[in-house]
Amino acid sequence: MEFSPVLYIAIPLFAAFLIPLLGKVSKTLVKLTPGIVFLYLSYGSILLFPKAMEKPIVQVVAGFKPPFGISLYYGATAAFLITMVTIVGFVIWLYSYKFIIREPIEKYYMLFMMLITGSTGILLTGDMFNMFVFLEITSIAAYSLTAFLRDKDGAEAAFKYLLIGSFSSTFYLLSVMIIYSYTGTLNFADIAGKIDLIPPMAKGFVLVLVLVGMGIEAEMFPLNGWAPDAYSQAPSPVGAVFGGIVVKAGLYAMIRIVFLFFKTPEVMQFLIFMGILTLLIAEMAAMRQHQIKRMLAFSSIGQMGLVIIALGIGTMGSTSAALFQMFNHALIKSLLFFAAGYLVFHSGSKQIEDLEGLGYDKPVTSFFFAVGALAIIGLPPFSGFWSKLLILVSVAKAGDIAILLLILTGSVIEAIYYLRAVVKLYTRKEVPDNVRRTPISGLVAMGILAAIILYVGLYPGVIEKWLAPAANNLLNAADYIKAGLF
Amino acid sequence: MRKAIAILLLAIVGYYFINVFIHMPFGEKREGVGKYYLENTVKETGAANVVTAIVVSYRGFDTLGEVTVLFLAATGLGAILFGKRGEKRRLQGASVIVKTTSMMLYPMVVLLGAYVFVHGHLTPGGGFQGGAIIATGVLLMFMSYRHFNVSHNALTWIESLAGLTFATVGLIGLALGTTFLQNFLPLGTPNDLVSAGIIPIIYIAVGFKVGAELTGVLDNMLKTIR
Amino acid sequence: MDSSTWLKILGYIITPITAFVVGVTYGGIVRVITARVQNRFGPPITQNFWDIIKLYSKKTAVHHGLMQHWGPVFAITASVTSLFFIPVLKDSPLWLNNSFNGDIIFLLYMMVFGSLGMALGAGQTGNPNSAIGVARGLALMVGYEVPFVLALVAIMIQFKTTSIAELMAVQDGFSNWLIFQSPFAFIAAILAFLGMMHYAPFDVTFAPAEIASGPASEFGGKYLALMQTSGSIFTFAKLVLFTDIFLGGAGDLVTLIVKTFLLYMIPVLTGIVNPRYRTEQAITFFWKWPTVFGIIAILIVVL
Amino acid sequence: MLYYIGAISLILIGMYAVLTKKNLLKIVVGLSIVDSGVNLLFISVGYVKDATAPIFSMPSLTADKMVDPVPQALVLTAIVIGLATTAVALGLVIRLYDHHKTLNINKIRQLKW
Amino acid sequence: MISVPVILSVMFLGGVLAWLANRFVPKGASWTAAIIAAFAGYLVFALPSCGGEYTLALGSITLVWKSTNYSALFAMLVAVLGFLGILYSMDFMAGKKNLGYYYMNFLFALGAMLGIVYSQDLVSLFFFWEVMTWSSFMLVIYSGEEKSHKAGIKYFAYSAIGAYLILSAIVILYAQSNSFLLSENVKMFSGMSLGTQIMVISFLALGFGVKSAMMPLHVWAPEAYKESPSGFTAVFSGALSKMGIFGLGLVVFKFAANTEFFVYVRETLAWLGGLTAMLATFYAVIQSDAKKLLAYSSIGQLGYIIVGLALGTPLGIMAALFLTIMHGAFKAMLFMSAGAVYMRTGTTSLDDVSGLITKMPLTFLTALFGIISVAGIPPLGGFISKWMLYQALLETNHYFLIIVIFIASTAAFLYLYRFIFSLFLGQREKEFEHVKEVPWSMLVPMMLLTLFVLVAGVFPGLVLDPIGKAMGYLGNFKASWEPQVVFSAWGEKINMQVIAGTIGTIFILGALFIGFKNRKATRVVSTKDIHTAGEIPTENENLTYAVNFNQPFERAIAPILKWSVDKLFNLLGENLESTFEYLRYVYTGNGQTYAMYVILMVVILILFSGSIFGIHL
Repeated sequence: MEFSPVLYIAIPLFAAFLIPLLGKVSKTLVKLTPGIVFLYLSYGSILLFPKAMEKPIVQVVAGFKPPFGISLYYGATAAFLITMVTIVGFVIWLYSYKFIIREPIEKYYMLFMMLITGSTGILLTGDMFNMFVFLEITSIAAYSLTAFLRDKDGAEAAFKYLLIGSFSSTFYLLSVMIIYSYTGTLNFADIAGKIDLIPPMAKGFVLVLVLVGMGIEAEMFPLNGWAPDAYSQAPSPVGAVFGGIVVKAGLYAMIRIVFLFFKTPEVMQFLIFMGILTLLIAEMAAMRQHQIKRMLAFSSIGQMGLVIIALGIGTMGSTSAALFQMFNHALIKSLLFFAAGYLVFHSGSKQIEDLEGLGYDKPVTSFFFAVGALAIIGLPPFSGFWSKLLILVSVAKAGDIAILLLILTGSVIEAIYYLRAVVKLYTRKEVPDNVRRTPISGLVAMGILAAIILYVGLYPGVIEKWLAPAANNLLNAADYIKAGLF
Repeated sequence: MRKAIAILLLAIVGYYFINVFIHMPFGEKREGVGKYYLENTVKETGAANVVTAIVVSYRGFDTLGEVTVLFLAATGLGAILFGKRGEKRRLQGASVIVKTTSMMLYPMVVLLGAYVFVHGHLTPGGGFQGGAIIATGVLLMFMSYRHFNVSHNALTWIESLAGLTFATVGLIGLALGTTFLQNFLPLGTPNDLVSAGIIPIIYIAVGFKVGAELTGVLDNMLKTIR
Repeated sequence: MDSSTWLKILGYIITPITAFVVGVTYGGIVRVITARVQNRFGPPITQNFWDIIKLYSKKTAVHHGLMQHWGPVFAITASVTSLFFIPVLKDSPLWLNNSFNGDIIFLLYMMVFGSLGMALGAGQTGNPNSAIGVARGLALMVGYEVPFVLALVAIMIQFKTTSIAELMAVQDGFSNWLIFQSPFAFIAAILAFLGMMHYAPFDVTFAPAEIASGPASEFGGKYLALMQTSGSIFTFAKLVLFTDIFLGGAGDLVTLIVKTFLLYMIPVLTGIVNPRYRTEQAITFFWKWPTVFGIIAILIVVL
Repeated sequence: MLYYIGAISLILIGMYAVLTKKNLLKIVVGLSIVDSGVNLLFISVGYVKDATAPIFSMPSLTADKMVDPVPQALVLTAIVIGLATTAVALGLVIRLYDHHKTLNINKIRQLKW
Repeated sequence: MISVPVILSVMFLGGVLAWLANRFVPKGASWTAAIIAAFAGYLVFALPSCGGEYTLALGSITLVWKSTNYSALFAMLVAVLGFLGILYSMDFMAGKKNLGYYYMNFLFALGAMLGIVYSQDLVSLFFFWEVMTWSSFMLVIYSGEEKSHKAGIKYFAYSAIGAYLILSAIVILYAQSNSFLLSENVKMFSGMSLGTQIMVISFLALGFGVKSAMMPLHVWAPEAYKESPSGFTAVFSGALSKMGIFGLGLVVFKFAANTEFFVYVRETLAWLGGLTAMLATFYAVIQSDAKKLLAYSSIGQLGYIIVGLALGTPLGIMAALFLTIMHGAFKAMLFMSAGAVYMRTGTTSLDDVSGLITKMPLTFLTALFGIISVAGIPPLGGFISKWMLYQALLETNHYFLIIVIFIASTAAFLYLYRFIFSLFLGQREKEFEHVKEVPWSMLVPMMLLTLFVLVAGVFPGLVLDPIGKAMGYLGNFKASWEPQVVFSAWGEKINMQVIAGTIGTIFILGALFIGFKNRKATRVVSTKDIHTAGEIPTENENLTYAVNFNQPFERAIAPILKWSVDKLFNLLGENLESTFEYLRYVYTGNGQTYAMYVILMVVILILFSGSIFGIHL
């Protein structure tokens, strides 16, 4: 059987339904399942990757041609992001393997798998309402996982997330509704062709709804109040999924819709503006954080701001740079969350203050944190450098020096607070002998990420050559319509 | 203060909201996929209930997601409430009348639920509705009997097997060389009980699953979770 | 070896000796004048000679370490080298030494060499007075260098040269002396010269009553002798330099001595009638009027 | 037309509750009201005058006399999703009450800044 | 075939190797690092000075590495100082923790510096620039103490600002020229718009200015220099900060030279450099820590170099480049001797240490030659550069700048004397009786450098030769010199042979005289045996005048010192941070408020959709 994009959804779902039964047999089996699933999916996506880069694979479900049935649109962009998601997903699973020691383990793995699958679905689907469904899958899994540790703060964070998340889904659903009522269709490609049927006023309203609804998922300021709480209170691997995968999916959804339906210079300007706002405010807030994971969360928001800016520029170069940045951020932020997870675990405190001396006590974990910090600041020879460079190049090409300087201001702030944390790690201090070690699976997971980060940093061409088709796919609405409606 | 701001903001949103909808034609037929479905459903899927056909077949993928959402809600609730100690139910048990009536209604409600989902492709209703009805029955029992218990094990099995059935049916379609969730059974005559290919199978699975999940949700909220 | 070479070698020998003699004599004269102004008789003019000869003939010598041992050597090296690179007499092969046109910038640095050597020697002794003196002296130096360099720069850019010989060449008539051509530069330079000579009011470095002669306080015997020799030579060298730059140099020894003596009297007479400045007062003094004069000098040249 | 306005009013009322009510349960109720409003709105969008349910249970029924089935199908999904959200929300409320012994949202502000 | 990537990979892989070696072999790291550095140094010298070209295509970006005459000059500096620094570190760092980390970052920093100078495209320039920044940052924070961390963060923050300015300039250039190649950009630069030109030049100049510690961007330097281990500080000050000079050279002569406002660029830079030199010197005077003092001194010396470059005459550039090399040597000597003192006494505070000359004579000798050289006293190397600098200033009519420079170089005596006096002269504290001279591996680099400044002073032509070639790369600059004679544009010349000969002869004569006259009767007494108005200090009394040594001068310049950029920046930083603090109160922690933001956002977008999206609702 040839690998088909629908398997990205079907297999994890199948596995998720299977997990409770496996749970009856053995816990180990439960733990292994997501790993096997993601490994298989990564394998499949790598197989499928070159094909999708050449020409979008449009897969219909239930045998009805779009726009009548739901179709999955596995274009270059989706392929790029999904491959990233599956690989990162696998690594995060590897990390979770020993990290999650709290019952109910099988529930954790089900939710975890569904969280990633939901994101994959958002990236994959070619149907507007179907996207809503996947959005909800992601959200509900996310709410539950945020509160997974069942502590005071986790529940609070999850509730806030849910509150804002409900707004997101409501707004999105309303926009679907308005679009459907005028165009009579739900398929993206079909809608894009008929978008002019919507009267301007309603169209504007839809735009507002989509921007706000998806802006919440994409952590746009000021819609991101939930994000720092959720990131910091969720278990670390889940934080990594949020920062690395979920938010990317949300952003992709927003950008896909905007680029398909509303790509006007004004909207792009607006995106740039929001991106800058998001970037700067998040970085400034991150600077003053005392908790390491909260700091990472704000940094994530800031990075999303950067990506939004790059997408808002909307040129070929900037879009590929944005995709590259997404890729890097997924890897690097995961690495940071991984390391931070164990650092918090070892020090027994979430405060940055209390990390003193861990650099000597837990050298490897701290080392990985340092690598991640350097990489996310955009220092060579790590991969973050290239994407930041490309973004800046594209911004400069667009001729907006003010934006360039604002981005760099953000980067400077980012550099300072990350290094503060790193330096804190390596402050000499007697730490009580801690027999707990970072388990090997966690180290391997971090090692894989760090290796990829370094490899891509030294040979950016590996990723870079795929960026052009991916960006083209995202930018070129006409091609999308043609392929989507075959 | 907060209220005033909220009212002001919502008033503005509401004004423009209504403004948009006021220009939307109401009660008129519209072109689009809806029309296509009305015209072709019976021919293509063999289901008399167009909504069901859309839900299970045309947009079956949505439904799979929907089932997953529910499944996740149940799982998530289990995870969130894991280890919660059950509230001591201080209220005294229901009266004999309630108890007896519930006992008598319960099988009938379950039966009704089963009916609704089995006939999902023919009549209004379907897996979700049926499942919800079944869960209502269970709720009835929960309310009237202090010590009414459902078997977690059984719920898990039902949930999983139903879910697996859905996914497997979908995968069979793919395996047969067509597409995921592709119908591979004969369509039969519309309006027959055994018709519409895989739609009844899926809807029955959904019915079981929804019933079990909602029951699980109720149970989770009420009881100690282990 | 032709005659010019021999002349040169002869010059090498004669110049320092002349400088020594003239310098020491001047020192003696200064003592007499000072005494007279203060209503004393004072020592004979030859007193300084006898002092130095006595010191040279002392058998025993005490030093506190290597740097004190070498400090006077540094000093004498600096003063003699400086002298060698200043054209003493105009167009005289005997007195030109190896002044390849006598570079001012080089001299400015060469002059410091000795101070530094002495300072190092003084530092080695461990006597706090020495160190205090050195600190003051160095600080003072920063003070007076400013107007001095301003004046020199004014002149250098006016004639587009850094060479003393060329400067001497342009002042061939009495009216062409730089003291008249650029009076402001001269004023600035002469005020700096006051500080350079370490007479009151700029005598904080040695301040006998206060820090027991400062840097020199631990030196005795051959060390003090060498230092005094070098000091005398150095005084002469500075005077010749000023004469060369501002007073048109000298064609023969008599003119030279007259000019240098007159020049020398300026700091001496100022010193006799003035009390002592504190270091920071001295520095701020130099950074006020002398600097203004220097700047005016430059502005005149530029505009 | 009135349906639209009614449904929109529901949404706004729900939102008002979410924005101003202090009690967590009331907020959850507010969310549910918003959901219902959206669903109602969607259904009314699909409404066609003088048409019946889209079920071909009798041969006399023809396609042009039926309401748009798509909104109904979508709303079915949306309802379930709303239900799921509510369930999770209630679970969280239970947890929060366990920890904070209060349902006042103003008192549940551990995470800030 | 030796090419640039070979050298770079030797350095970088060598770094990793050193790290590994530390894990398995005791002392492995230092030996590995020394061998690697020596090997790489050999390769640098063996590399043909106009070759070793290598092109690497990385996706859409092409990297080009090549050795030019200009880069060869800096590469030699880096290679030599790097090797000596590592040699010095072998014993200096012995017994310390995390040696693998130290040597790895050391070699990385060296490799990155070589990468910078060999880069012929802007991306790899920036790439290595950043590698250099973080690897040196790692070394600044090496000690793991709170103070070093503060210094490190400060260093990194300023470096990041500088680096990002460079980066923005690079991308602006790329946006115009569509190429990252240096040569392409230089070619197309004169055709760019005035705004672009101004922006690019000012960004690049500021960016490189940070690394070369140009005022007012120097604030990071004193603490960073102080906190890094001395073996590295020598390289830090001697070579790493020169990368800023390297870049400034490119900016001034490759970019700014083709613009209409070239003269303004030069004037601005020259004055900045001059003020840097003067103010840094003043600050150096009031320091009471040897390494901080040297750090400010470094800043000041870099100021001279900037002035020289900015003058833009052949003599000025020659002075700048010559001083670059010389400063590398003598500042390394001074830092190494300060490090030696630190190693033996555990402190670099000028107030605490004194009288080490008898215990560490060779270290003292190094320091002596170092300060003579810094002071610019003939006949050592520092003098010629000063001479050329003044000549260049005069010939370009910088009347007032020359004064500023002169004040700076005179005031330098104050701190130089204090440095050597406080550490080596005066009465020795009892606790330093046990102090010994440092081991040979530390002395060898110090001695080699001492020899070098001596030789370079007498035979400046040896050093001027590669400098002349490097100037050829920067532009069509011709200055004339002979092995021992340097000529100025006004036709002046300075003959080092005569000078050195005279000085040497007289010195030897004087030394012979003082050494042999009454040799028997000459006694050495202890520094306690002094006359202090009749009182003889006891053994426990220490009369050395070291605390607040330069107080008189300090009082005189007090009005200037009141103004501190450092304080200004700190104030700015604090205010910014408190602004951030208030900004983050947006996140109130109340879910309902967040929900309100959402609605508010919707309202704003609706109300202003006309102006934001151009769609009127």
